[in-house]
Amino acid sequence: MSDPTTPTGGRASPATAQASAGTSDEFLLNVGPQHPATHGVLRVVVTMDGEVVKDLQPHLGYVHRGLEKLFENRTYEQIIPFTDRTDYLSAIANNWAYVMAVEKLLGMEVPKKVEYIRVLMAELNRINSHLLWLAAYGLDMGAFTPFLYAFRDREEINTMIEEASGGRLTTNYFRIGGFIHDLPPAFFPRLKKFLGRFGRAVDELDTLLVENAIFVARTRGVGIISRERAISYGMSGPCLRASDAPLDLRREAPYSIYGSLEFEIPAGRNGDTWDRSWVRIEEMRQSLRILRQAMDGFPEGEHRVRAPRNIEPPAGEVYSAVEGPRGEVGFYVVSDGTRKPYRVKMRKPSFSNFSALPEIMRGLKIADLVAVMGSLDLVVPEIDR
Amino acid sequence: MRDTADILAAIRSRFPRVENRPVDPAPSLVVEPEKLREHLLFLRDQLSFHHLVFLTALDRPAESELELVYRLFSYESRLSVMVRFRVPRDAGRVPTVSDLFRTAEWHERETAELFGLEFTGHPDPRRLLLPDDLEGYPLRKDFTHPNMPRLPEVTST
Amino acid sequence: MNGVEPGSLVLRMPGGNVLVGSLETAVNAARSNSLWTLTFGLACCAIEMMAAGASTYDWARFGFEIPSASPRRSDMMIVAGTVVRKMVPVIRTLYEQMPDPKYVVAMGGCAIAGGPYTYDSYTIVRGVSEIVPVDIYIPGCPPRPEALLHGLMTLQERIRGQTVRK
Amino acid sequence: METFLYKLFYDTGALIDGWHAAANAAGAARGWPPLVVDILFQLGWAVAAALFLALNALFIIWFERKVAAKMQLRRGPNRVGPFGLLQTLADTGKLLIKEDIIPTAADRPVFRAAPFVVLAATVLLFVVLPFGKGLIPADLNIGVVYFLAISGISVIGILSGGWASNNKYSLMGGMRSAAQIVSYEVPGVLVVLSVAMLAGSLKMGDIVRAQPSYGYALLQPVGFILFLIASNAEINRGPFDLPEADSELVSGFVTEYSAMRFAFFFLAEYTNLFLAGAFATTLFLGGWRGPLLPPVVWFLLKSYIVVFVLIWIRWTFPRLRVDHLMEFSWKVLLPLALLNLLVTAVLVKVL
Repeated sequence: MSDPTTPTGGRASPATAQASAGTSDEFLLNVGPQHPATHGVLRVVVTMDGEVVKDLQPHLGYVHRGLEKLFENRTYEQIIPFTDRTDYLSAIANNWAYVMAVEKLLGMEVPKKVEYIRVLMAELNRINSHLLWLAAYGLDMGAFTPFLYAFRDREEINTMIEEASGGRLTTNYFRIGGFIHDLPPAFFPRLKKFLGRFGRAVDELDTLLVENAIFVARTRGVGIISRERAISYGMSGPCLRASDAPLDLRREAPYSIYGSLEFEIPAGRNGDTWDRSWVRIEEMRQSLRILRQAMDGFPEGEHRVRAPRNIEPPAGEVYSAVEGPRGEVGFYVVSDGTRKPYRVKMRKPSFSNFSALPEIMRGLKIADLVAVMGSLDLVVPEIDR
Repeated sequence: MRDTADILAAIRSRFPRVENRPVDPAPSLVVEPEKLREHLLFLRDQLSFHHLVFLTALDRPAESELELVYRLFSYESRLSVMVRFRVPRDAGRVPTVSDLFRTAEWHERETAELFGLEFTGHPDPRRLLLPDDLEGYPLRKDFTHPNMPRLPEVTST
Repeated sequence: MNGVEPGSLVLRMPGGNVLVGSLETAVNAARSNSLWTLTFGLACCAIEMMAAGASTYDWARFGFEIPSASPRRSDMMIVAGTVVRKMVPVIRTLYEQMPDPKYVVAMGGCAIAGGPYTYDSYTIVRGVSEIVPVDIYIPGCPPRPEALLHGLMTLQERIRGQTVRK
Repeated sequence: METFLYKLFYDTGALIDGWHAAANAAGAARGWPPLVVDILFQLGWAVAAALFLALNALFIIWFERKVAAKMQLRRGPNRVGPFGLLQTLADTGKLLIKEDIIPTAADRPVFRAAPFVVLAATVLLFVVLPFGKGLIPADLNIGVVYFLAISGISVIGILSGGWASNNKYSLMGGMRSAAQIVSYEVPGVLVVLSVAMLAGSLKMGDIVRAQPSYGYALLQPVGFILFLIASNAEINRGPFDLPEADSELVSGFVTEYSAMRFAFFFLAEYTNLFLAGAFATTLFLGGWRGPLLPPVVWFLLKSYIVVFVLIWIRWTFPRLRVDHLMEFSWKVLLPLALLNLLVTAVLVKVL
């Protein structure tokens, strides 16, 4: 284990990994960038000794679009659609983090009803993202059927989100100061029907994959990361909460109306792959509770506040973060008084969660690489931005 | 678990220049780059700021300097703090903190390649995101690239 | 094109009609009804591609059943997502590795012409047609699964119209 | 009433022996040595087996895709022909005319030979399958041992295919399948041994005749389950499909194969699926014996029921990891198989 105090950290840099591979019977295996287990374009060069992984070198940048440079060239409103294309599975969380940052810059208060719509949308999006994680994870583990059952429920949520925002995946729904349109009339009846049915669907998916004997055998005790190392790697979201750390921004730094809603933060005990999966299943159940409370307490009122036509926040800087399905999604916006931000830094959870992979994987088998990477629930454009 | 006032007092006593930038509630601590590691170790171990939220730079071409910003968050006291300092724009050297916070390793590699900095003592200073054939530092204000035409200036009517 | 409309059985050659049509229709029918895709999701469009494979839209009905990970066994490469310059050699090698009659479907704005990043991103390739010859363009960001299915059915129509003799 | 139809369905053996005798007589009349007639008959059996193999492969691939689709809330192929029946025809047709790539760095002769070895191993197994009363190409008196021996050959094809494609993923896929088939052959053989002990003979025909019509499954429940697991592993399917694990090894040993060569592996895999079903029916479900229906129909029905169960297993379970695979075979299946053998031996002695 690299001794934390020495600056070099004691990790073999790639040059030596190349040289040492030549001598012993290790061999380098290139996983990706077009490999089924890496959802999207992630390249990992694995130094293997037979089936056991000795060291792992991630190579990134295969979907690097240079967004932070583009943001400096666009006005505040033009940036909103880009935020949900970095992590298309939690588009709502990204929209929300960015819009909240600009609203803080403007010192703008949004009406109660907007907060409720935002919570409703965010929790639906969280379930949607966990469902896709379950589907993709089932595919990696060789079980094809959970993929289809998860997508059946996903389509229902997609229809609800699409009716409200117009987009199934890349919603571009939030605006600075609220929403352009109120929720469609068909939204709540559809939500009621969904809430009634989805509780059983989660149990079904749970038994189909997460409680499955072979799945447990492949994930229990595999890819363990302790709480300290997880925090040191800047991990957040289900990956952090699986290592016995019930830390969730909705509880640690409550934003919007999460302070007044009651729900638990599920936390695993020993931080292995199975705990990361279990935490996500539990989170889906908690999201259902939040959705019910938000639906019951839904206030009347205006669905947006009159924002000025051209948004020119005063010079200053702000960091606002939201608890996305993958972890802490934060936007650090520096404004210089003009219509375009001076600098926007996007803090994305997959970036830090993925950086812990080399340490988790040392000593495990190649088949575990697939299990561990699936449990980290990575979205690649979020890493490369 | 030290309460917030106690922590803020400890910060003020330790750091000479504590400022409050507009809109962001977290206090900004301006430090010298040489004493960065020592300050961060103090914040992490004494004041339990374990979570390095992010680390990035801001290009200040006017003063030909790069401003580096580190944001820390403490799960125990739920406080955030910003540590910032300035470094000369060309051949800026910053001590690495990748051993204090493992997440800093990738954040530093990304900031180095996008801003043109050098993090001394970094275990793996290769490029992280950019293709190898790209010269120049994209996030600098004066970076130009063939397929980056200037957008027509948006006049605020 | 040379005196035969797609799908007809009889071909009028200068020397008299030749019954080559039926072989052609058989070959084209076989090729068009079993297009195996190469899993090649780059970004958001990949999720809509998965949705098209799931039970609500289910492209298995058309015979695209088995998404095979190895280019050797696939006939069609659906480029779904943003194409970045660092990814260009990978796309080209994958295209080379695919056995002949291969087709490329550019799915989504990014694959067609760079999408929302086309104007001033320093790493974007403005459309995958700069790298590999593209047969079908499916606009949308991301296109709905129905749009993807419509694009694939147009590809099937085009294959049925091909001639074997060129 | 010994009409032709009755004989055709219910007593095919007698009918064929009749033809055989007539052919011998005609041959002898023309002065041909009896050997020529035998060869012609064997040729007839070969053509029948090849025809059945082709038809069955087409049907079974479609059957799996439709059954899997039903289990997964979707339709499955239904655009090509009625209910998508011609889908497999389109697939194999397309594979026939695709470009056939042999990687330059591949070991050319071995790369070419591998698919044929796998397919040959599969086709040879048809010789001892008792389709109906007397309808058995060659009822060898070591039928069961022959079946187990030949089914072991396919691993040579897979291993050489994996090695010849000179690709890391294929090599690992090939090695995994070798380890898997070898370690699952052992419990399989022991279970087959206990059945042979019950029937008192190794001839497939005798085993079927010795069984009560509902078969040994009730007498040997543990044996039947063990056999299903072992044969599922031997044909690289279900939770044991490590050799061509899509998500880990790209497509395992088949990664470099395209077009027709891949079609051989594809065909062999699905014919093996039917053979596993057929062998399980012969040993445990009473083969072609059954009340009203003609024996051939009973045999195919029972085989496809077992095939349905194997398909069902494949689409519900995730994939095992390599060491769990080995552990499961040596630490769980083997002791159970030995115990089963012991219990049968004692029972046979006592009764």
